[in-house]
Amino acid sequence: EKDPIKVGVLHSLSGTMAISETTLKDTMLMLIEEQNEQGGLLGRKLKPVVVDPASDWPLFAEKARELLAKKKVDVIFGSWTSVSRKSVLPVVEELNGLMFYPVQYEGEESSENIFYTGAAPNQQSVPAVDYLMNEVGVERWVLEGTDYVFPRTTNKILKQYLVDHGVAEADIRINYTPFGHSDWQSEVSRIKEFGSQGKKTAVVSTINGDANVPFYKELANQDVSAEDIPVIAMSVGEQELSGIDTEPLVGHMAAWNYFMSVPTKRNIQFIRQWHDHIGDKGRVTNDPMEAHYLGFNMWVKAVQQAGTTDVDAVKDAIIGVSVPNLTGGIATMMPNHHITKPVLIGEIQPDGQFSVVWETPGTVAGDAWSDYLPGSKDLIADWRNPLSCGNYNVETGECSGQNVE
Amino acid sequence: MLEVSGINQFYGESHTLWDLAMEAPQGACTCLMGRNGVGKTTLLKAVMGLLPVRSGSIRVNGADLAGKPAEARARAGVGYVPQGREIFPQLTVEENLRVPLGVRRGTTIPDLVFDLFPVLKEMRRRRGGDLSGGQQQQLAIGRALVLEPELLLLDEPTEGIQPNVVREIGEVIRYLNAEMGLTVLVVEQKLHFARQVGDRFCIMDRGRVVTDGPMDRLDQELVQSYLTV
Amino acid sequence: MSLLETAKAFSERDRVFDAVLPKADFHGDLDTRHGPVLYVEDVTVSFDGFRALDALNLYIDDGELRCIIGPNGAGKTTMMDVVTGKTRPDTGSVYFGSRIDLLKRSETEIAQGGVGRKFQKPTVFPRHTTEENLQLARAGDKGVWASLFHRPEEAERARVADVLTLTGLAGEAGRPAGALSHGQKQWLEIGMLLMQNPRLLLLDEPVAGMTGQEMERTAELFQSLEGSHAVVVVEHDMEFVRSIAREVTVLHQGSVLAEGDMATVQNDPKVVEVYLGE
Amino acid sequence: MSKEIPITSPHGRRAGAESLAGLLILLLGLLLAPPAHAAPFSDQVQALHTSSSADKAAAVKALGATGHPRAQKVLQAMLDGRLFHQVDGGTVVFAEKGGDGYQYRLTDAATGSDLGTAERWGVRRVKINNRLRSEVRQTLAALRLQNPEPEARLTAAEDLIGELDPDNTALVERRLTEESDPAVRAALEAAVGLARLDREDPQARAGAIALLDGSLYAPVRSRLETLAEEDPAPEVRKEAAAMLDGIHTRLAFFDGAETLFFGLSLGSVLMLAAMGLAITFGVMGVINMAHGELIMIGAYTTYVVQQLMPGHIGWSLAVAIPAAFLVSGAFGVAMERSVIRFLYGRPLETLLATFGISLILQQLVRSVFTALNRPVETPAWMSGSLQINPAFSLTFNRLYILIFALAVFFALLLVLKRTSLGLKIRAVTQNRQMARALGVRSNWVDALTFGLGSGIAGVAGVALSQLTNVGPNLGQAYIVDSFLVVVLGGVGNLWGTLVGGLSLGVINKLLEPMAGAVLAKVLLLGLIILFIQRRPRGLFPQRGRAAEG
Amino acid sequence: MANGSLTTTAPTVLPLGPLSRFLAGDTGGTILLAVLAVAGVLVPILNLAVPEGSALHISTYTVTLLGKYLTYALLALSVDLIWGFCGILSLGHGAFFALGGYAMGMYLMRQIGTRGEYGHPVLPDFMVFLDWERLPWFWYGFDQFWFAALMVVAVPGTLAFVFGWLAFRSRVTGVYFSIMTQALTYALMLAFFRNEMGLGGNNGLTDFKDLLGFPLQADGTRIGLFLASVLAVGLGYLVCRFIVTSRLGRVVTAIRDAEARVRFTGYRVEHYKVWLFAVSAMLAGIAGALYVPQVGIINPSELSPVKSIEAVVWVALGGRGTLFGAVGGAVLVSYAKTLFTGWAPDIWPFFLGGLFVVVTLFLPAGIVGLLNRFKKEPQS
Ligand SMILES: Nc1ncnc2c1ncn2[C@@H]1O[C@H](COP(=O)(O)OP(=O)(O)OP(=O)(O)O)[C@@H](O)[C@H]1O
Ligand SMILES: Nc1ncnc2c1ncn2[C@@H]1O[C@H](COP(=O)(O)OP(=O)(O)OP(=O)(O)O)[C@@H](O)[C@H]1O
Ligand SMILES: [Mg+2]
Ligand SMILES: [Mg+2]
Repeated sequence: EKDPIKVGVLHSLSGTMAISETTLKDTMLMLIEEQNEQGGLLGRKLKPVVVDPASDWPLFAEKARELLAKKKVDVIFGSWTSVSRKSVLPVVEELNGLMFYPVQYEGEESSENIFYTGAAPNQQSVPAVDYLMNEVGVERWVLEGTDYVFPRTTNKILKQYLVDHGVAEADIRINYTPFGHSDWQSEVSRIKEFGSQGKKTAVVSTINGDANVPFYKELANQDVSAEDIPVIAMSVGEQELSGIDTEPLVGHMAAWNYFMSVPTKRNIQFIRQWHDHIGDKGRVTNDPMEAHYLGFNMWVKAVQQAGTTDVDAVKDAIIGVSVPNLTGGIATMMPNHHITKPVLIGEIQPDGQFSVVWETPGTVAGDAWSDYLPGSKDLIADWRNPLSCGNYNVETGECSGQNVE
Repeated sequence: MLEVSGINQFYGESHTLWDLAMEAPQGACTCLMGRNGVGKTTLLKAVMGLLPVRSGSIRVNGADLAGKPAEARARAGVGYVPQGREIFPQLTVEENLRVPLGVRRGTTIPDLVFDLFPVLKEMRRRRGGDLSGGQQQQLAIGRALVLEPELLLLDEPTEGIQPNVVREIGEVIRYLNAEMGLTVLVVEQKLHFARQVGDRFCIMDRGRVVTDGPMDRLDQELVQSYLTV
Repeated sequence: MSLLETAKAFSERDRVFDAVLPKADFHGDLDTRHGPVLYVEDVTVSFDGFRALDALNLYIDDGELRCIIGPNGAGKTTMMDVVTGKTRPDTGSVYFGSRIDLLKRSETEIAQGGVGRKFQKPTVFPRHTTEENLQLARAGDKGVWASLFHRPEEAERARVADVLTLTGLAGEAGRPAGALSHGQKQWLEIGMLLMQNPRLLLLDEPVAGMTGQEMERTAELFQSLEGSHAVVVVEHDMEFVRSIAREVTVLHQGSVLAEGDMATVQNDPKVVEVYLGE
Repeated sequence: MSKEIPITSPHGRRAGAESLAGLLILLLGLLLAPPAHAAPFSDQVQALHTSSSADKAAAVKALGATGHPRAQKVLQAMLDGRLFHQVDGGTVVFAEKGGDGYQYRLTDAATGSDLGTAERWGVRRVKINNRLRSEVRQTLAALRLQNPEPEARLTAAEDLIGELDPDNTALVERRLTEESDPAVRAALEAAVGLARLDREDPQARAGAIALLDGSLYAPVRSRLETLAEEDPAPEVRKEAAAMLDGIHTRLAFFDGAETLFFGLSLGSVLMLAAMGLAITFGVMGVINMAHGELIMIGAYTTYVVQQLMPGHIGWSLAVAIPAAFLVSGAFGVAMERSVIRFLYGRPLETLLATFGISLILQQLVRSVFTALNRPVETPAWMSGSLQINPAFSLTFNRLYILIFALAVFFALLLVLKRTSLGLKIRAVTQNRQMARALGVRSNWVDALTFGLGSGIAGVAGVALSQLTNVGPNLGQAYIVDSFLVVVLGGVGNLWGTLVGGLSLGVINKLLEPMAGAVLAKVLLLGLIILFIQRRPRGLFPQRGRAAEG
Repeated sequence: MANGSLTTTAPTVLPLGPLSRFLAGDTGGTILLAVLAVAGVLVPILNLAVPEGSALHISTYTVTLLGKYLTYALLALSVDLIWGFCGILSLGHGAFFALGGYAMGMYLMRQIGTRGEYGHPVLPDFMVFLDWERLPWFWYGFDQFWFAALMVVAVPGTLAFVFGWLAFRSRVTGVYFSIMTQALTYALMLAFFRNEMGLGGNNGLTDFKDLLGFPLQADGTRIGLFLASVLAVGLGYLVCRFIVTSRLGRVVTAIRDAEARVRFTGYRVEHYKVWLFAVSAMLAGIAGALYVPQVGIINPSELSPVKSIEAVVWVALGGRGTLFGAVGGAVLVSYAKTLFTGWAPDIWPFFLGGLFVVVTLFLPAGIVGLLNRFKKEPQS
């Protein structure tokens, strides 16, 4: 018997993030199990190593170190929040590990050791705004977010984007609320007010986690329907909806790269597999699960290509690797460690699913450094030789940041 | 009425009551005396069940109460007026008096209490904790009487009370004792008061009862050897 | 309580901060040239409309031993609360010597300035040993830094030993004070006062719970303090009062009912009626 | 203003409308039917199966015009997302989920005949986007104007404000002459007035403005604003500006009322969450870190109750309240008997133990219910809002919760102040030993008191399940605030919890518009810290000699 | 680790004269210092000198972990100092810890220089990203280590002083004080979450490169930080011990037991409390400053009330009012957490929660109480 290949799973199973991350742990276990049933990888079995960083950011770093240095895992799938990724980043760079990060995020990062399988802003929010502007005819915008980095960045990018497209500053309202904000009465009332000025108004929501449920409940109670003021959310997926009575939310939207309702063969198979694995037909699938699915398959392919799990070899091999998306099309790992994704806009249905109302014609490649931010518009990332740099400034021709000594 | 025998009590490691035996006969008023720190309060608390004893028996009306919790003893008819009064500070005077209602027979505060301590009637609506020391003492005695006990334990009941009320308390004890057949065990330091109310005396020294007898046998010699330093 | 009252109470602030007080001359020149060391003038205190002190006037001479008696609830303890800064009167003035206004001082300053107090319910530091209780009470620099670097000297140890013997607690020196009996705590608190060595001692029922002979010892102790210290004793034990009293004040319903030597007071019919009984 | 207050809720509206479908269809035919429509009804239904949204919109209009008895049903189904078309053949059908979740039961949309079942992937939903949705709604709105229920008419009229085209303006004007209900009148006036503002004649426009007097509808206001600035006729501009002034004054008043309501309702939530703690911590002195989890258990109980009585969501809360009280109460009693009773007299150690218990309880629900949020449904009677006027409405769930919080408060007050149990509770917590010496069974009293506090926490959980997530972290979100409310009010004083909770809510809502939600909260905490300097023992301190110590 | 060896006999006489006199009778403290000394010598040797394959080798992972535990231990000491001895239960000590951490974090950020993602010479990445033009005023000076080191104690100390002065002079006591400290840390957390604060918002400060010129990821630096933590805990213990055994310590315990009596005895209670509170906050600040370079990130979640409660839990579990118990409690609980989260990731809160309950029920005086019981048994 050869030693198994160890796959680290670094997702919070307790604390505030458990609500989102537990599912991803189960997804990873499912994928690993399936791979083992197909005979493992390179003739070796895969062995999951699960730890609980307990929604505690420094603990993420500690656990990452434990996985890499003590448990000697070959790859890590993990993290949800940006801050947990930021906390882990120095550790994986120091110990030269591999990590796949499955959640849509604010961009502005490209690490040699991290692969970003969720959406960058240009793969989610920008197309969403395009849709609203062109197809729905929205003229007034509320950018509603939780006060942290992802909404801040997204809103900055969107604001720049909207202004570039001729929207007046007065027609943009940006508001931030704290984490876990649960009293939305005044804010919803103000959104109502803002939206009652005669121009078609929409809310682009980057509200995070637990704050969404009370937000939607308040919308419903104050009779704000999707026809009046549609809300398009960047962080609300099937899983979040499964905790809400969706009846009153019908017609509000979300922008993702995956929806459970997309009826491709591959997706249905995936859903069935998930239901079997978890033993509950009521459970939903969501976008970050697909991201792990893609990340895992890419890694498997890269390992097969490289013929080893050696980090440097896999890192080189994985660029350019393509695997099929669950919703059709192909995802390819780009040199900037982001992947290509289709962008889908879905409207919430009474059964808690999304019905796709629009999608990009093809896939969109993730952009690590946004073109709409002054600080990063000149930066690109390319981890292939000879550039091999996460933040190369095309203006100055320098690779700034961590690689300069 | 009350028979205590072979009691050993410890505060942590320190042995406070040593094989103590004493009794308070039915219908009589027994005065428990002794220097500071010999264990009088400790004994009363042990009888009341507020302190655990390591060994010995405590019988009231022939029933062994050792090992029973304090509330059971109260229900069996033991009333207690503690040293330091232990008023419920945030309850009004009236509420303080109502606490023991429903425990035994009574469902209303007996008039006797207000007759004995008119000041309590006056202060009925004020917080117990606000009363002056002496008023609290009266309240504590009144509260024990609401329970309509058969055996009343009083720990230095006259401490901090004005002279004319002290005298009255003495009379009350005599009255309860004589007219209502209540058995009384009172800890008292003041000789003349003890002589006024007590039928019997009982002297403790270093955790033991050293002598007892009818009050008229309490002579200067005993006082000299056990009650002075 | 009505909201209005809450609002009112919120807007007023009846405590004076130590920081805004002028740094006054507490130490050194206590002015007793006019005789009294303590002036209590026209002091009224009421609680929720109930008058505990009613225009009380009281003067204590320097070095005097004064007994205060009076029915339960007459306001004796409240009077001490006012003098020591625990309770702020509604009206009236309290002076220590003829110049120091006690109403403008915090409890701490009053205590440091030379007013010591024994409470009706004995209060000691329950988890310190008897000996430590006495050490803590000792007069001296009580600032933070001084305490941090304080090391007990010989004189202090000797004094503690003396007081331990004097209060009959020598055998209890190493025991935690919380484990003392009621009477022993009384003694300890008196001992702490002795260590504090204040100019004016306020003693609230010091002999409650003591045996006859202990009372005699206490009486002797107090009498020995007379002259160098002003001592105010509140007691209900007439025997004890008789044994020490020269001048006696009788309080009733918050003001002075009678004043004079023991014999006069004892025979005052009003005093007999409200206090002594036939 | 003396308008009647119509009570509306989206669900109510929909249900009412559906029951009257037959009548409406008839009227629809009378009002809107163009002279000749030859195509059979089933073809018109079939026309909905098209990928172009423009065609679909036309089909909707046409369908509305048929006056066919099933037209309304079809449109409604489309609105609700129940309208599908078969992948093979493209027949437009109603589909209901059935069987194992992959099976659909089909009915022909045009005829109502049963078409058997299909695989999940055998049908596709007739896509409807928001634009179409409002098209459908408007088609239906004109019909509903004839509804005998004023409520339904009001909704219909409101749907038409700012949406009238010359065709149906006349119709609405006619309707206006017949309308007697003042609220519906106001809405119709607003609709008509707005439509007339488009007229060429300045005189007519000025007249239309008069029709809008005091109207609080938002489109009216925004229209007047443009008018006041841009209208070519100066007299119209003046008229519009004057009218706007009046509207703004009224709006400001209702804004204030709204802020107050928001504040009180936020406060009632805080107070409700804190009330149980006011017992376990305030009265008993247990630093109960597991309080939040007891709330959480109450919320999960609501979920379980709803699962157990699926058909009766309306009644579920009535069952959930006593159930949550009992379940959380039982957890409380168990906690008290097994752990806390050994800690009386060591209050600070209760912190350690209850912190441990809170970890265990959180993990317990995570293990039993998974870490995911559980959906708790809002009964119809609790959703929607009480519409006072177009600018001011009270959401029902908040309103009920406010009333509920007050009811719980007074019930609790009664128990503590007026019953013998209350007296014993207070006696035991003030001096346990002495209470026992007076014959009070302190064991019982302790267990009951803790159970009571925990039960109240559970009841709070029922209320919170209507506002926020039901998940393992529910309790954590409220624990800090709960302690703050109890302490601000004054430990041991129930009134303090009431006043503390409500005033925190109101102040928070006053600050929020000025500072934003994040900073408002920070400022509020700062204010509390400063406030405590002035009242070191809270709003309603325990008073008297003993408390001053 | 400190616990494991508590039962072994400690060297009774240390070679250091005054120190051994100072520690006479303080068995727990002696053992603690001995363990620290041994760890301070052995750990670096076993990490650096012993080759990786050897059974005796201590991995850098372990060293960092131990270093982190030690900073927690110092935080626990600071909590015990005021809670155990003065009865002031602070539910906001995490705030002082975090402020110390932020001060250190700001220094480390400034050390990044042009090595940030955007390569800006002065501004940290998150400021470039938020389009800030200039460094906010409160970031000045943090490029100097001495200044940052000063701020590590000055900022928490000042906050504690002001907060304490306000609270103690108004006689805010007991639970009122506790809950206000909780409100304080909660308010700070919300404030620090805001990106406008200029301290990195939710993500906080991270991506540090080096400290005093030593690269943070080098083993040597990690050992250095570990040794600094050992030293800090040792000195912290001695300072606390000096305080509590002095007369000031007695006054403070008297305040805990009978505050009014202390006042009537002539001590300015509020001065004592403020002083002790500020000292304790500074210790917590130092702990935070040592924590940050070892874990590599500081962000507002350190300010969340739960973190402060955890610190109190360490103390309660170890044994309140004993100092070395607090150290033991912190290390034990942290170790348990590390162990459980790796060993039973799905259900570990049952174990940790259970541990807390069991300790309160069966060991009223904490772990130290248990050891004392063992020690007494043979004598009686
Ligand atoms: N809680 C306690 N812990 C330890 N020892 C105690 C405790 N309470 C009392 N003692 C000790 O037990 C002995 C008896 O105390 P007790 O209070 O019974 O005396 P007493 O006879 O009532 O004295 P007094 O007349 O002063 O009230 C004393 O030596 C006292 O120090
Ligand atoms: N904080 C307070 N709140 C309300 N009433 C108070 C307060 N303090 C004192 N009183 C009332 O003031 C009156 C005087 O009380 P005080 O304690 O001064 O009497 P006293 O003369 O010391 O009596 P005793 O001899 O019984 O100790 C009492 O009736 C008491 O109820
Ligand atoms: Mg006694
Ligand atoms: Mg008195």
